[in-house]
This record gives sequence, structure tokens and C-alpha cells, in this order.
Amino acid sequence: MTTHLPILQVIIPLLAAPFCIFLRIPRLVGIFAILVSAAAFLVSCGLLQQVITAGTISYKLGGWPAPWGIEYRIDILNVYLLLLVSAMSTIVLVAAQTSIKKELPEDRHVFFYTSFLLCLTGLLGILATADAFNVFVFLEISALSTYTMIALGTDRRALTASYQYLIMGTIGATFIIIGVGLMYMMTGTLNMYDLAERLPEVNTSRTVLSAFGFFIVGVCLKLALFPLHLWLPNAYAFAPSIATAFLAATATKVAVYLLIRLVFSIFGIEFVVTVLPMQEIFMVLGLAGIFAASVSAIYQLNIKRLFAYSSVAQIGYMILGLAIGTKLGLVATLVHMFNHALMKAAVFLAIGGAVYRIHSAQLIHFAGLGRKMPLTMAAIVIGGLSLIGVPLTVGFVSKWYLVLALLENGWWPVAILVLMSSLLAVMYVWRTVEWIYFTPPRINIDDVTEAPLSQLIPIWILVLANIYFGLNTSLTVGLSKMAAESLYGIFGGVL
Amino acid sequence: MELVLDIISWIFLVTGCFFCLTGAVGLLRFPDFFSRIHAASITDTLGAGLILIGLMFQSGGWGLVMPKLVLILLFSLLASTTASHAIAKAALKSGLKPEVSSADEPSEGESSSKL
Amino acid sequence: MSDLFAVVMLSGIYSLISASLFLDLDAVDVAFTEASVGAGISTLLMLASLKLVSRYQKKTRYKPILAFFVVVTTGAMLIYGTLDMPHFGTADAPVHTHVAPRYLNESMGEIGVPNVVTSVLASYRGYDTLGETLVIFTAGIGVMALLMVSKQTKQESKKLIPADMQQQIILRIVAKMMIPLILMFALYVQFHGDYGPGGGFQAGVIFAAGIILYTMLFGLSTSQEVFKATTIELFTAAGVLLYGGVGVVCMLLGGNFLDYDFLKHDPVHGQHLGILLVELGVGITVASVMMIIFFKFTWRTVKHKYKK
Amino acid sequence: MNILGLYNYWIVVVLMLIGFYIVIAHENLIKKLVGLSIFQTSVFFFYISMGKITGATAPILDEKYELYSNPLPHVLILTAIVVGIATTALGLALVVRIQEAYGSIEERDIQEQDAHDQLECQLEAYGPSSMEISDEQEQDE
Repeated sequence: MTTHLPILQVIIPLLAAPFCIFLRIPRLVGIFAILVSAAAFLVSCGLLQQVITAGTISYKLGGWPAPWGIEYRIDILNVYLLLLVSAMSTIVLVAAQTSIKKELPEDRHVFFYTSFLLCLTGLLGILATADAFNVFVFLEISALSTYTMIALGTDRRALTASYQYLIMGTIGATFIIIGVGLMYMMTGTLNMYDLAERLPEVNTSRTVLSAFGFFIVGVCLKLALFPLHLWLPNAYAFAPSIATAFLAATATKVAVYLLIRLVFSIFGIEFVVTVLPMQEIFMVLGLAGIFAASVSAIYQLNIKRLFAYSSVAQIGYMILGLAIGTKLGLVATLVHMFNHALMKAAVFLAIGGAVYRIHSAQLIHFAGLGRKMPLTMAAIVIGGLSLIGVPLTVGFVSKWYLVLALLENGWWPVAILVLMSSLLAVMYVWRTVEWIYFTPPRINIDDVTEAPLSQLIPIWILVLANIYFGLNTSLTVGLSKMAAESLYGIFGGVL
Repeated sequence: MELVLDIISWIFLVTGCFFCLTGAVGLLRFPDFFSRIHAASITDTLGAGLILIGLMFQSGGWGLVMPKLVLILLFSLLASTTASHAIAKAALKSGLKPEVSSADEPSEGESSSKL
Repeated sequence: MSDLFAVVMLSGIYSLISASLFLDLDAVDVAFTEASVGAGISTLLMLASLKLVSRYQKKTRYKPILAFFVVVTTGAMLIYGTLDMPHFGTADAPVHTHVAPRYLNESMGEIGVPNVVTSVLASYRGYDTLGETLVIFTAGIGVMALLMVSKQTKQESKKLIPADMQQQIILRIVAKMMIPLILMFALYVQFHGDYGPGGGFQAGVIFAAGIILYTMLFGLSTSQEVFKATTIELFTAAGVLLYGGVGVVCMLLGGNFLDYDFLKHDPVHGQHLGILLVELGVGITVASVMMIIFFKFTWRTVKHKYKK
Repeated sequence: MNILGLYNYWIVVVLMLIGFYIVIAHENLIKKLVGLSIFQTSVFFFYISMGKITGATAPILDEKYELYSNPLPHVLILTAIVVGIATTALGLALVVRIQEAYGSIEERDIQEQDAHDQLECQLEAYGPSSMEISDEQEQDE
């Protein structure tokens, strides 16, 4: 069975999702979802081991060889993200058991878990596949299930947020298929590695340039890069807390992965930085995103929205890492993807824990909660510190690598801007802390207690992971370095 | 023999096209909803029907194509007449009266907005 | 245009014309699908939802400058992209020389199905089709979750729903004649997909259309006596499970996921069986999802009508 | 270079832009979905056109023909059509729910109501003095 691990990774949740409909009993479905997600996590651990010992794994679906059939190809970059996504979904699902009960009416629980598993399937499918069109199909699976999860939020604004995301997301997906179509037209193939071989012959043609453009714009819509981020804050703010935690931890990371795949594996970094001014564009957009979103975050009144804006800012950091175009820059991006997932999942789960007790995500209703639910609030604070980049947390590690990469490349003004942007993060995190600890409660919170244990445990696992991976970076940085090596290895690492 | 079949088939096809065309002209030029729907249903029945008959002569023998065309003809006759009926009835139900008296000047603007 | 009814009808006509154009471009399967989906089901769903929202659009002044700018930029990018394209209809474009020839030349020997589109769809790229089935399933889950109707409403309104079309005798009689034929046609399309255009997806849509026609004419409660909502819900999942199950069985028999060669001793027979089964899976899921979506919309209408 | 050889793609581009414009410029939520489907359909055209070979026939193997059009784009577009209808169905369900929640499906009405909600939150948080901030924020979004 070990040779089938790449496909098992995806089809376990894929087949589990329809199976949920047969189970019908919400409690059972919830536990089943955890088991499935844990199984996916174990599979990705197995894959990690295989990739490290045996190198890249290729799996032919339907037994057809690569450009004719669909191929799954798992290298170190895939497995790194597969691990991240499946681990996050498992942890989040553990917390979901109680949180969902309060936030959704009972007859929708089965649908929520089914959508959750479908979303997981979609994300894992995007990560594992080496076929450009297959990416689109799984992108749509994850997108449609995400719209559903968001729309299940109780506030009516969840509906409009979901609709807005549906429109933007579909435009993005359509742009991606236009891009894939143009690439297909010039090369006659859809397999990413076959594309990579055949594109250099035609890569000065205008068609390929516009293919690249469309693909990039489509992916950037999905990953909410700065001017295209408008759908994200509302979507995250009004979705059920569990959905927010999962999406914030994984969905945008997967989009960033697609961008990295496109730039490094399909087109090759050489083409991207020499033919197009991608470095400059990414740098400007990344910086603009960091600042604009951080400033917006400071003014938010809804705590979920506040951290959603912070997510947009963090995406800016990831893009900035890519813009540097060096190996170290890529390492910074990859490390930050992992670390950001850890901190955002912790923060949003902790918020979910608070929402579970006070039924509101308004910042003012959090006033005074610091005394009532110290452990949950401490998790938000530690997550916040991590977002700022305080030493001993994961946030510090990623900022450190980012600044290092910037300095190595001689972009010191940008490095200074990055450090300054941390001040903005300090401001919005401080604002949260101020409400939580130093403001008298606005609503009656006398009988509010700590979040239930089934939420506290996952929250604190994440918080401890935040600290652990801040001290011991061998896993994250080690894997990122290996991934970066292999990505640059293909093209010889000219830069 | 083949020439004769061809000629017959083309006669059908051309008349079919002619009816389609008249149907289209009628749809644009007729004064009110009900006369228009009359024009439109001509396209469906006579136009499409004749073209299908013409095609039957072209299909070359009693292969698989012929019965398929006959079936299409049958279904289109059934479906399009029923559809015209349903549309007309719906219009009548929602209060659209046919313009019968010739004394009233048919107002172009009104009827086109109803379409 | 502020009458949304007209907008929806026109978009249906647009789809129909697109379908004929697809036919002209040799894409028979695509034309079939576009006709049944774009002109059929999607128009139907839009009309069903128009019943729930206001039919007329409010006149609003909007500032189209930004939109115009975005559109023009996109257009410029696209036109720029077209300039180096291989010309329309040329046979030596890379598209025709790299991957596709194998499908056209070898598929008869490898799979034994004359319709190459079916063999690529269900076998070479069968995994994409599994994904596509899952997309439909996802949409079904989404609509079910969003437009849930409580049991109470159902029971309260059970006696209240009259068949709206009671007086439409001609419609009812014609429909009674047509519906069995439509369903039979759906089955024909389902199982003849290997040889001619068609397959699970189109068949599912046509089947659902037949049932929807019945529902519109004879009332929701009548048709739900046969097609119980809970059963259909199970069927949406069953189709996906059937498709995935075939893949898993292939895996257990020693092949890769969805490698139908291993289903029987003779690879070509195995492929045949595999394609038949997965197309059935697609058909089941599509038909039941389409039905359930329509039912949910109709339940909403019923709810609005009788709750007030 | 014979520019006319590309005419088909240009028609497709024009269709695409019409659909795209409807999606982003119109305010009625149903119209947006219609625009989206026009946009997607034109992308389908684009794919199908690239699979066409002049003088070829549909890819259903038969001894009578030799030249077939490329089946791969057809397969891809079949999948894409399905994805399109799935998106439309979900979008319509959302529109129906939005109508129930807001009583309107015009984007502007909805935004006004949302802004109103937002303002109430602000009043609760800071009192009436925060009106100026809220104005700024509306512009931001």
C-alpha cells in the first residue's frame, strides 16, 4: 500500500466526504471527520519519510504515463504543505466538535463537516497534483465548499461575504483556466513538468507572456494579494470561527504554493525575473499590502476582521520573500507560510473559544475577558506577539529570515520598511490587548468561564507549537531549505 | 434517382428556410403579442418540419439517421405546439389582450416592450 | 434591461446558440452538454430563483469607469496574447501534435471505445472527471445547507401545496406522453455514451429535467412521494462513492487508482467495464444533485407562499 | 503575417469582455451571475476553437474519416461546464438567501444596510463622536 500513498492522501477525505451523508448523525460525523483528517495527516507523515529517503515520488493515475494521463508528483515542497494542511485540519476539527454546536443549528452540522472535508480534499488535491487542469478542478472543489462554509455563518453579512467571494473566486478561477489554456495552446500539454520542458522553446512569444499574466492574476485573486484582497476580510469575519481558523491557516498558503509552483517549476525563476518585472511588481504590492492592511487592521471593531486584515498583511510578507528571488528569500516565504498558519490558527481558534462563551466577535464585547478566560486570552496574546515577531515565537524566525534575505540582496530600505511595519502590528495587537485586559466589561460576563477543554487543548497545542518552532527551527527551516534547494536545483540557481 | 431525391430534398429545404424567414419577419413586424407568437410558431412547425423532411431525403437510405430524424420531427411538433400554447395562455392569464379591432392604431412601442 | 426574466431567457438563448457553435467546431459532446446545461438546467434554476426575488431590477446609476478600465486592460492582455497564437484551424499547431495524437491513434486499441472524448474523459483523464463529480456534489451540499427547509414547514405545507398547473390540461397530457420518453432518452444517452456523443453527465441532466418537468406540472408533493428528499440526498453521495469505489477496487486488484485494466483479465474489457461504471456514478450524482437543487428552490417558494 | 487567421479568437475575446464587464459593473446579483456564465462560456469557446482543425470531424472514430479535431479541449470543457453550473447553482442559492435576509438583491442596497450595521457597532463602541472614522472606513472598502 505504501506505493499508493500519494493518492491515498487525497482520496481518503474525498471518499469520506460523501460518506458523511450516509452517517447522518452529527456527533458521529464530527468524530469521523477527525479520524479521516488524522488519517490524512498520517499519510502525509509517511509521504514525508518516503520523499526524504527516496526523493520525488511520481504516481500515475489510471496507470497512464504522464502527459497523457494525470500525474501526482510529490516533492519536498508538496509534502511540506501537505503536512501543514492536514495537521491544521486535524487540530481545527478537534476544536470544531464543541464550537460548531454553538454557532450552527444542529441540522446543518453534517453539511458543515462534509464541506470541511471537501475543502480539505480540494486543498490536498491542489497540492499533490502535477497537472495544470487538475489544479483548476480541485481549486473549484475547495472554493465551492469554502463558499458554503462561509455562508453558514450566523450573521447575514456572511451571505454577502460569501457571494462576493464567489464572484471574485470564480473570476480568479476563470483567469486561471484562461492562463492554462494559453499555455496548453503553445505547448500541447497540461502536465506541469512537461510544460516546464516545452515552455522554454516558446517563452518569448506573446501568448506565453499573457498566459503567465492571467495565471498570476488568477492566483493572486485567490491568495488575496493586496489590491485583490477585498473579499477576504468579510469572508473571514463572518464565517463560523472554525471555518475561519481553517481557511486562515491553509487556504491562502495553498494559493501561495501555486504561485511558487508556477514561478519556479513551470516557468522557471530565470524567465520570471529576466523577461518580466515581476520582482518589482511583487515587491511593491507586497509592501503596499503590508502597510495598507495593517493600517486597516488597527481600525477594525470586529476582532475576526482585525486579524483577517492582519492575514492580508502577512500574505504581503510571503510575497515579499518571493520577490527577492533568492534561495534565502524563498526559504523565508516557506518558513513564514508554516509559521503564519500556526499563529493564525491559534488566534482564530482562541477567538472561536471566546465566541463560544460570549456569542460575539465584537472587540468591545471582549472587554474584561482577560480575567474571565485567562488561558484563551493568553493564547490570543501569544499569537499576537508572534504576529509582531517577538523573539522566542515563530513570528521572529520568519521575520529574521526575511530581513536576512533582504539584506543579503542589498535591499536594506525594504528591510527597514519591514521592521517598521512590525510597529503597525504592535499597534493592532496592543489594541486587542487593551480591550481584553484593561477595559471594564461592557456586557454582562459574570458567568463566563474558560473555553471548553476540547477547544483549549487544540488552542494550547498550537500556542506551544508557536513557541516550540520559535526555539527549534530544524523542522520548518530544514524542510524549507530542502524545498528551496530542490526548486532552485531544477534551474541551477543562477541568482 | 439520386438527382430526383436531391431536387425534392432541396425543394423542401428551401421552402423550410422560406418559412423560417417569414416567421422571423413576422416576429419583428406583427403588431401584437398574439400575432407574433403565431409567426414564431410557424418557424417551429412548418420551417423546422420542412427542413427536417428535406434532410430525411438527404440521409441516404433507411439507416440510423432516418428514424432519428422522424423522432426529432415528432417531438418538435409536440413540444413546440405545446410551448406556443403555454406561452399564449400565460400571456392571456397575465392580462394581455389581443388587439383585434382594426380601428385602434396598433402602437409599436407598447407591444415591443411586452416581448 | 431591467426585466430579469428577459435577461435570463436571453442568456438561455445565448447558451443554445453557443451549443450550435460548439457543434460547428466539432465538439459534439460539449454542444450536447451546453444545450442541456446552459440552455436547460441553468435557465431553469435562474427562473426558479427569480420566483423568489424581485423580477425587476432597480434602476441605479453606477460608475462604470473603473470596471471599464479593468475590462479594457484584460482585453488588451488577451489580444496581445492572441498575436502569437497558431492560426485558427491549422493542423500543425502544438495542440495537435503533442499529446492529442496518442488519444486519436491508440485509444481504439487501448480502450476500445469509438468516442475518443469518452475514453479521454473517463479513462485517460478519469481523475479529472472524479473531481468534476465531486464539484457537483459540493454544489449540492452547498445548496442543501443554504436552502434548508425545516421538517415543520414541510409538514405544515404538505396539504397546502396545490398542483399549480391543475387547469393546464394540454400541458399535462403532453408532458405525460413525453416524460417517459425523456427518461428513456436519458438512459440511452447514459449507456450509449461510448459510441456517440453523450455520457453520464448529459444523461443525468436530462433525467433530472424529466423529473423537474413532472414536478412543475404535478406538484412538488406528488413527485416527492416517489423521489423522497432524503433518498435523493443519499444518491448524490452514492454516485461519488461508486466512482471512487471503482478506483479503489482497481487499487486493491493491484493497479493504480482508476486503472481499469485490472478490473478484468483483458485490459480492453476492463476499461469498458470501468468506463460504464464510472459514467453511471457520474449520472447518478448529477441527476440527483440537479433534482435536489430544484426541489430546494421550490420548497423555498412554497415556504414563502404559505408562511405569510 | 496573416492577421485574419485569428479572427475566431478575437470574437471570443469580445464575448469574454462583455461577460466580464457585466460581472464587475452591474449591481444586480442575478445579472452578475448571468454575466459570469457568459464570461465562462466564452472561455469555453476559446478552448474549443483551439481544438478545431479545418476540414476535420468530431472525434468519434470511424473508418470513413481520417482527420479528427483534438478531443482533449472537449474533455476539459465538459469539466468546466459542470463546474460552471455548480457555481451558478450555489450562487443562486446565495442570492435567494440574501434576498430573504436583506429584502433586496441590489448591491447598493445591501451595502447601505451593511454600512448601517457597521455604524451601530461603532456607536456602541465609541459613542457618537466616531462618525468621522466611519466615513473614512466606508471609503476604504
